[in-house]
Amino acid sequence: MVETAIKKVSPLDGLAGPVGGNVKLTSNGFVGKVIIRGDSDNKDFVMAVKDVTGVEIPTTALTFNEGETYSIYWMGPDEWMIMTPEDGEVALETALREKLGETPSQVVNVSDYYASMRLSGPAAREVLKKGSPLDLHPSKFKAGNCTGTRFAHATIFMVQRDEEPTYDINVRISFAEYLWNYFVEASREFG
Amino acid sequence: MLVIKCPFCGERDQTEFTCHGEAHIARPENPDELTDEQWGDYIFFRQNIKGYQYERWSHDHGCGRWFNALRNSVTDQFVDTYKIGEEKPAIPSDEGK
Amino acid sequence: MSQSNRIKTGGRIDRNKPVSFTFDGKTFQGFEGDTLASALLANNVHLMGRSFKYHRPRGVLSAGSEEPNAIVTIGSGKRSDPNTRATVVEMFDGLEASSQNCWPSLNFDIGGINNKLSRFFPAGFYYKTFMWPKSMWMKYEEIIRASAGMGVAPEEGDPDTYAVKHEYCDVLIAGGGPAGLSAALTAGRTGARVILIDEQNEFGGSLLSDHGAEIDGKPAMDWVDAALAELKEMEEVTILNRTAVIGYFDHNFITAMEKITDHLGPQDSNDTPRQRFWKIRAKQVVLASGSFERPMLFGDNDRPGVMLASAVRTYINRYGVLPGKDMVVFTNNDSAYKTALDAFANGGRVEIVDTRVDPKGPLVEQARSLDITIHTNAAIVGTKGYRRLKGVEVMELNEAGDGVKGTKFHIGCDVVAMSSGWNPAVNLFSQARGKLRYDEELTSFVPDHCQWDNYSVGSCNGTFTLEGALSEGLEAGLKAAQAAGFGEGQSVPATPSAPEVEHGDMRTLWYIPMDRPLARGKKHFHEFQNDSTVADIHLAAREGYISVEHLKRYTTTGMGTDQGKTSNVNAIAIMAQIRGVSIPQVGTTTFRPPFVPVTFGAIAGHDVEDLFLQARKTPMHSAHDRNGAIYEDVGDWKRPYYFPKAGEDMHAAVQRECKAVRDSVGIMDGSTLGKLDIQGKDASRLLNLLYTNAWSKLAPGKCRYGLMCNEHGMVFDDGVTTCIGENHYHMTTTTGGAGRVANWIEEWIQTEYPDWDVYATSVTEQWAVSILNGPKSRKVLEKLVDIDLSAEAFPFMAMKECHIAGVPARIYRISFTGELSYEINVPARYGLHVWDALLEAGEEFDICQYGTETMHVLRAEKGFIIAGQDTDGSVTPMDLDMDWIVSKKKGDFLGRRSFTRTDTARTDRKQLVGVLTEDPNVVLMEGAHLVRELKDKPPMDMLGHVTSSYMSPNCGRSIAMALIRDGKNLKGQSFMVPTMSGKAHKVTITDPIFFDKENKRIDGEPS
Amino acid sequence: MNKYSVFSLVRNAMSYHENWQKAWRSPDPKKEYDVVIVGGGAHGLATAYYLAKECGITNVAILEKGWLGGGNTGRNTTIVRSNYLWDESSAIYEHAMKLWENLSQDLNYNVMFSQRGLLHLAHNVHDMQEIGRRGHAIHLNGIDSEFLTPEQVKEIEPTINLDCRYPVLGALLQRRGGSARHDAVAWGYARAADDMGVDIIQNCEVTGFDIQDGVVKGVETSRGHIGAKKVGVVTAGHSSVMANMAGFRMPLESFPLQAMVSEPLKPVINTVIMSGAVHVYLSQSDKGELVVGAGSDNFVSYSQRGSFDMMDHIVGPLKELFPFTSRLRMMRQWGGIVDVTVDRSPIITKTPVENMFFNCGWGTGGFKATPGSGNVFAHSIANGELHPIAAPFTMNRFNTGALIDEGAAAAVAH
Ligand SMILES: Cc1cc2nc3c(=O)[nH]c(=O)nc-3n(C[C@H](O)[C@H](O)[C@H](O)COP(=O)(O)OP(=O)(O)OC[C@H]3O[C@@H](n4cnc5c(N)ncnc54)[C@H](O)[C@@H]3O)c2cc1C
Ligand SMILES: NC(=O)c1ccc[n+]([C@@H]2O[C@H](COP(=O)([O-])OP(=O)(O)OC[C@H]3O[C@@H](n4cnc5c(N)ncnc54)[C@H](O)[C@@H]3O)[C@@H](O)[C@H]2O)c1
Ligand SMILES: Cc1cc2nc3c(=O)[nH]c(=O)nc-3n(C[C@H](O)[C@H](O)[C@H](O)COP(=O)(O)O)c2cc1C
Ligand SMILES: [Zn+2]
Repeated sequence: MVETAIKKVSPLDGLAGPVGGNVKLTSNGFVGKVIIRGDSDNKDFVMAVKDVTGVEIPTTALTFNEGETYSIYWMGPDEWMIMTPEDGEVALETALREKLGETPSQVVNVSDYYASMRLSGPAAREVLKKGSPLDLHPSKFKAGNCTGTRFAHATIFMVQRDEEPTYDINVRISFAEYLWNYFVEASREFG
Repeated sequence: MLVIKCPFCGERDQTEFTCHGEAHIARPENPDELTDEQWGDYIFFRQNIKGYQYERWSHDHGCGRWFNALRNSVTDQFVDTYKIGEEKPAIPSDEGK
Repeated sequence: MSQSNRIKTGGRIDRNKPVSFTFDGKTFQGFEGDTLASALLANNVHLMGRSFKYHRPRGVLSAGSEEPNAIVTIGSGKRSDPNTRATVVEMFDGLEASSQNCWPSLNFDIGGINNKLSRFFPAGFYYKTFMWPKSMWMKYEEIIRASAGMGVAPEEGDPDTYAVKHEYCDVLIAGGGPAGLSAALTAGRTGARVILIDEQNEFGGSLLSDHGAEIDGKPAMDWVDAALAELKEMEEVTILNRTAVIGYFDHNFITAMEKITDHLGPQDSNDTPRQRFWKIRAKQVVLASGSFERPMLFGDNDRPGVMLASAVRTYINRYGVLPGKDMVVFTNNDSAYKTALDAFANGGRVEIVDTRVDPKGPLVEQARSLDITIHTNAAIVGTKGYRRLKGVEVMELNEAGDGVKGTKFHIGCDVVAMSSGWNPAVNLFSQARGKLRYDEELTSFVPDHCQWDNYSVGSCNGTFTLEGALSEGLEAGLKAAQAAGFGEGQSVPATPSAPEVEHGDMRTLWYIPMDRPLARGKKHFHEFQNDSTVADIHLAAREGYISVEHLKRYTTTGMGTDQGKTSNVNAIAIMAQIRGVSIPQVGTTTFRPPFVPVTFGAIAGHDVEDLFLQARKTPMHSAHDRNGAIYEDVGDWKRPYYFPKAGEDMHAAVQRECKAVRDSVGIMDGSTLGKLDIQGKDASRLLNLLYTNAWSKLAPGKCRYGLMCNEHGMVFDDGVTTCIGENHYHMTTTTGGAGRVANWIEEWIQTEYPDWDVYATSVTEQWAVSILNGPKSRKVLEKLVDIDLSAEAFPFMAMKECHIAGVPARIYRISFTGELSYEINVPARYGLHVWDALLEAGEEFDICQYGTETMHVLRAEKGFIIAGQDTDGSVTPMDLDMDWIVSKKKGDFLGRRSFTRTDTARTDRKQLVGVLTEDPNVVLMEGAHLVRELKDKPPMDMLGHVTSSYMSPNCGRSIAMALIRDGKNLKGQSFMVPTMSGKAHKVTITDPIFFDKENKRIDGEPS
Repeated sequence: MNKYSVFSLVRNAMSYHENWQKAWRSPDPKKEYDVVIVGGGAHGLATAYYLAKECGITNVAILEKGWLGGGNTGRNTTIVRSNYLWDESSAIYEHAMKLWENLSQDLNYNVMFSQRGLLHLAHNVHDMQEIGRRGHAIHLNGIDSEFLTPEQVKEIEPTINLDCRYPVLGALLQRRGGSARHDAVAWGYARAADDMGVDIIQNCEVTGFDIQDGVVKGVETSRGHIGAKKVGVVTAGHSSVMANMAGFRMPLESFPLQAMVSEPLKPVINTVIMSGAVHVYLSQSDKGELVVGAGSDNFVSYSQRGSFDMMDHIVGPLKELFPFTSRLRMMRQWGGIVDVTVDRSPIITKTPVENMFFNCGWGTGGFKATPGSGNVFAHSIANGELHPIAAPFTMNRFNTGALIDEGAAAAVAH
């Protein structure tokens, strides 16, 4: 077998960020992401996820629960995303699948499907408002919320981390360069 | 430009959704027992109501769920949205007004 | 003399900031705070444009966005803005303006000949002529086109940027005059999210021009300043000036356009967008957009110098410009007396012509007390002057107001300030499907009811007093906030006092009679921009175009850039008069967005050039760039089309790539294929529903090809699905079909079979896919993987999980070329790593990178279809000669019932066949048709068309596939394929498999 | 009827245009007609005209609930072409095209039919295959079509951006394609039909059908009962509503299709341009505005208005393909209710009710068919059997599966 140094490549590698200080844009690297589908009314399902991750499945729409290693995000009434530190996803996937056994569910590793980037700074909200039809007012969408929505032509899954505000934005990797460049261009006027 | 209440995510902008036409058209259980006319009716013929109509939407850019809605196709106002499997809301009595 | 019309003091212009600007190349001076119109008027320039049809000289009519006449081009080259209203252009130093629709110059315009001939050009004249000789129409049309139009399109390459913003609010207030400001105050005080918008640079609306107005005993503008100061302190209130609300759509969706740098002139940097387009969702809307004054319709009422009375007042009070020294105020109401008084106070010589028999009231008395001459029961019947007003002719009116009497007398003047009443600006309300009501007393349409949550206040509601505007605003602002859930228990504050002099009655004459019948000599323009006259309305009525919508379209009234803001109601009223019906019986035309014209650039925002639409790229894209790929757009994806070597054209490259794959080994990027992960006990049940073949018995690690049909029974996608483990499948779809198939699956499992235990999730981008093809592919792969690749251990249509170049992979042994092939899936982050490793490992075999075109040729050599190319939504599996893939046993599946419909069951449908040209060097054009019988010229009876056609280096000749009527039965027969150039090629219908018919190559070279 | 010509124009100018006659009468409805046409759009008016002119049936009424041409006829982007894919479509659209070519003279009303040429742009390999197929099919049906290189496209439309996101790879040109003045088409047909005795009745809404034993006997209207030996329904977006009144369903859905115009400009766009991949179709009217078509709302609606998001979708592409439009302004936007079939082809059909005929489903692209549609529909009503050109378009095709799928192969059907 030929041995070469293994390199991981992200579509965000090498992209220039915004120029001024009011918007920051960074890549979140290779955060592990696993989608889990199932019925939150089914105790076996809920328990299995809790057992493996140590985190309760959030059943309130647009919220997430954070644990020590894992955090679980509501994506839909029967769909959640579990985030893990880099390279934790395969072990998680295996553990979940094992634990869930016959329980109706789906476990899918989507770590590479989504690129994750962080948009923050005083003008971050203004940048998002350029492409997203979501009401981002601090009283409507705040730290602790997450949701699927749209930004320009991309479907995104967005998490608000704090009130700075800081947003983590997940997007299919094939849209990542487009979205990044859009954010950069949209930031230009804010310096 | 409608505001649509996703039964799961709440009120959202129309551009997050796709409409999939008339709701409550069940796929025939035994297609072989249908005449060509009956089968054609199932795949092609629609009520296309001017007034209140039940229809299907999906929250593509949100939670990805499909749901049903009762909407007035003249005023473009929604009476309600409801989950698949839930009983359909009644047509308001101002019908024909 | 420079600025000869500038009043010495006063106005809201900044006299410390003089600016110079040019109009048609001539330099003028003005001040910051001027508009282009006010600055030109200050310089005594009235002639600003030419009309659309008759090329009549035109001056400025209004002082706002309703301007129909003073339409100019601002800037030049890439930054030219044609069709701009001079009345809304804010002055900056160096502003460059030019006139339009005239040649060689504004002053002397050849097109003015149209005016001389206007008698032959009434409304709709073009429908009656230019028909003979028939062949000449296109020539006539060219002339019509060249003389129509207005401004000239700018050069391409707009240097400016634009932005879009989505916003939400509880209360949106359109208009920042007294009504809007007071609504903002009460709404804002509740803590609700409020957006206050006005299209002008300053807030205050009509108060900006009303120097005498007082609120609570102080100048009204003090109240405006205090209101603004209070609003600015409110955290949840957004104040937008220079922003026009342009659209009011369903569910209170409001669009607005903000001018950010237009008033500053061309900018060096385009970091700051020129304009911002707002998309606002408001819970409640307060419309406070004011009203438009109506012009008087009298003979030759379009001469430069004839202006709306309120506009003259605005120029005097707001801009410090007295548009002329000698003014005639022509009115049917009291409000224009304020203009007379202000002009008089500023040194103008003023006479008043009032249609009323006995005007009274304080304003009239005041004018009388100043010895201003008032001609009562009188009307202007004509004007003097062509490029500039020189005087008016006045006569006495008869009792009914439909004729004149007595002797005509002349008043020399250079300005007419006219007013025939006011129309509430119901545009936005009406856009929102609001229904209007005709108010007899006001003689205008006012808002009645609307299905969306809004309030009309102030003069757009027909409330024409200041106190009324304030009180309606205060009340609506609070009510709206409360309806949005704020300010519970708060009550409406007392209305500040704003005493006004009493206004007397109006005498509405929809048009002013002359001493001659209508249409003889002088023209009564009701619609200035498109040159529509009162006589045109009569003509339309005479010819039966009596519906208001026919009237509009026949005379083009209201179809200009001002959309009839000053003309619509007059036109409607005159039609009512002619028909002898009431005004509401005629009805209005429909108000449509935008309220004022909006640039396309602003709507597009940042969605331009590279951000116009995402170009989706695979994880190996940088390698393809490096390796010189030429790309093909497939859906949103950029896919390598071919990889030319130095000196190669596409043909040479593809021929080389095709050979290399079959002779040794090739590699392509298959990452764009759609992929779905499917899990659950009912997963195979789902596959059985979707695909035409049976899926119950697929063992883990095995792959199967499937076709999907829609319920019409027509093929709509295909692909290989693999059993990953128990109740776990990996489905692939075509690149273009990925989204469609994913939605299709969701539709069925969410809506029809929600009880099934099955979930599907897209994993398209999770996997980077490198595809090895060719007899040497095993040799290449061997070097990198940790599994046995022998045909026995890893047979065709199997999948193995393993490591490649140190990273985890799923390798599928499936083949779209008939060669030994491995589709290597690795997590996307490793895609480039594995691709490069494969290239390196393949070096000794001269591994060939190939693109989609080679893939297409290779699969065609084997007769494999491409859904979407060899099918078009009207093709069944049977038409593809793929009966074998349609299960007869498994029971029902999507589309099956449709196969037995009479037409679908026909055996002579178009069927997929191979086509070989007699001359092996001829490559048929894709889309060419086979004909039953070649004729000298069309029409010819077509059998069907070529769906795929290539030069195949492996077959040593051209090959093609085609969908041919009754094709299965025509195999072996020869037909002709005519080309567009008149040549024809002889072809024979064959089986569609051209290469390795026995399928011997699938296992490649033994390992 | 006084004849329109340059001479009559001059003559009337001398009498201050006071002697022009009404273009059409406004008669009260008679008790009964041989044929009642429901819907005063251009298709309905054309049907009446050809009934009178070619079938000798002049005891005809057209009932229009609003004003003539106020439906889609008055709100379409006026693209006229006959370069459709399938033979059946070619036949009907080319039949129309031939009638268009003499229509102004035929009606003695200048409908400003302008054969300025129509370009279908191809932006990717799939598009190239599509125009290849269609171009050949049209050619072999005896209809003009030419393939253009990008350079040739640029010569015809110098302002186009060939190198846009989806570069222009080629184009299909129909030189005989172009546009016509939509209102004039309605008015011209109305005037000519009226002249032959057809009663044009506006503000007369059909509210029900008088059907006895499965045979139509008349219509109920806002102006009372009107008897009819035969009824032809040509109500576009409202066809399902009419079918519902008659007791059956149609394979249709109604959507608001959107359009807009820019402020008027001196000539800058020379032909009619259609681009599927970049999603633009536009032309410049004789008055100077760019007439730009957008998509339709994706939900059933009978509200005849422009919505925002469809407009929004078209503006980026417009600027991409024609960068000079960036600083231009939109002047007005609107919408019309189009009746769309699954196969994007019209329905000309007999119905379950005897003597009742429907002509509908023209969806987003029926203006161009107006003369042909009216012509074959008139013959079908007169003979009681579908005209051969109309026969493939019967609604029974949705049961047999003999769809004429113009949507599947080409993306747009305008
Ligand atoms: C925005 C837009 C762009 C388009 N662009 C093109 C294009 O570029 N090229 C092209 O070829 N086609 C185009 N079309 C399609 C084209 O406009 C239509 O196919 C065509 O005009 C249909 O004509 P019609 O006479 O059948 O329908 P309409 O003109 O809609 O006439 C139907 C009439 O029936 C009347 N009616 C309805 N119900 C009743 C009743 N109960 N009683 C009495 N009367 C009734 C309506 O009031 C209406 O006047 C476009 C359509 C739209 C909306
Ligand atoms: N007969 C009369 O004497 C008479 C007639 C009309 C008005 N008025 C006076 O006018 C005042 C009415 O106050 P008001 O507040 O109702 O109207 P206003 O005219 O004072 O203010 C309306 C404001 O709305 C803005 N606007 C209009 N359309 C807009 C749009 N689409 N987007 C953004 N901004 C837009 C205008 O720029 C203006 O500033 C009172 O003082 C009244 O006395 C008197
Ligand atoms: C080909 C075409 C050209 C048009 N040109 C203009 C125009 O120059 N000015 C204008 O105001 N409207 C124009 N319109 C739009 C009409 O004013 C009107 O919006 C349309 O007929 C729909 O009617 P409605 O808006 O009254 O519902 C045009 C419409 C069409 C179909
Ligand atoms: Zn949702």
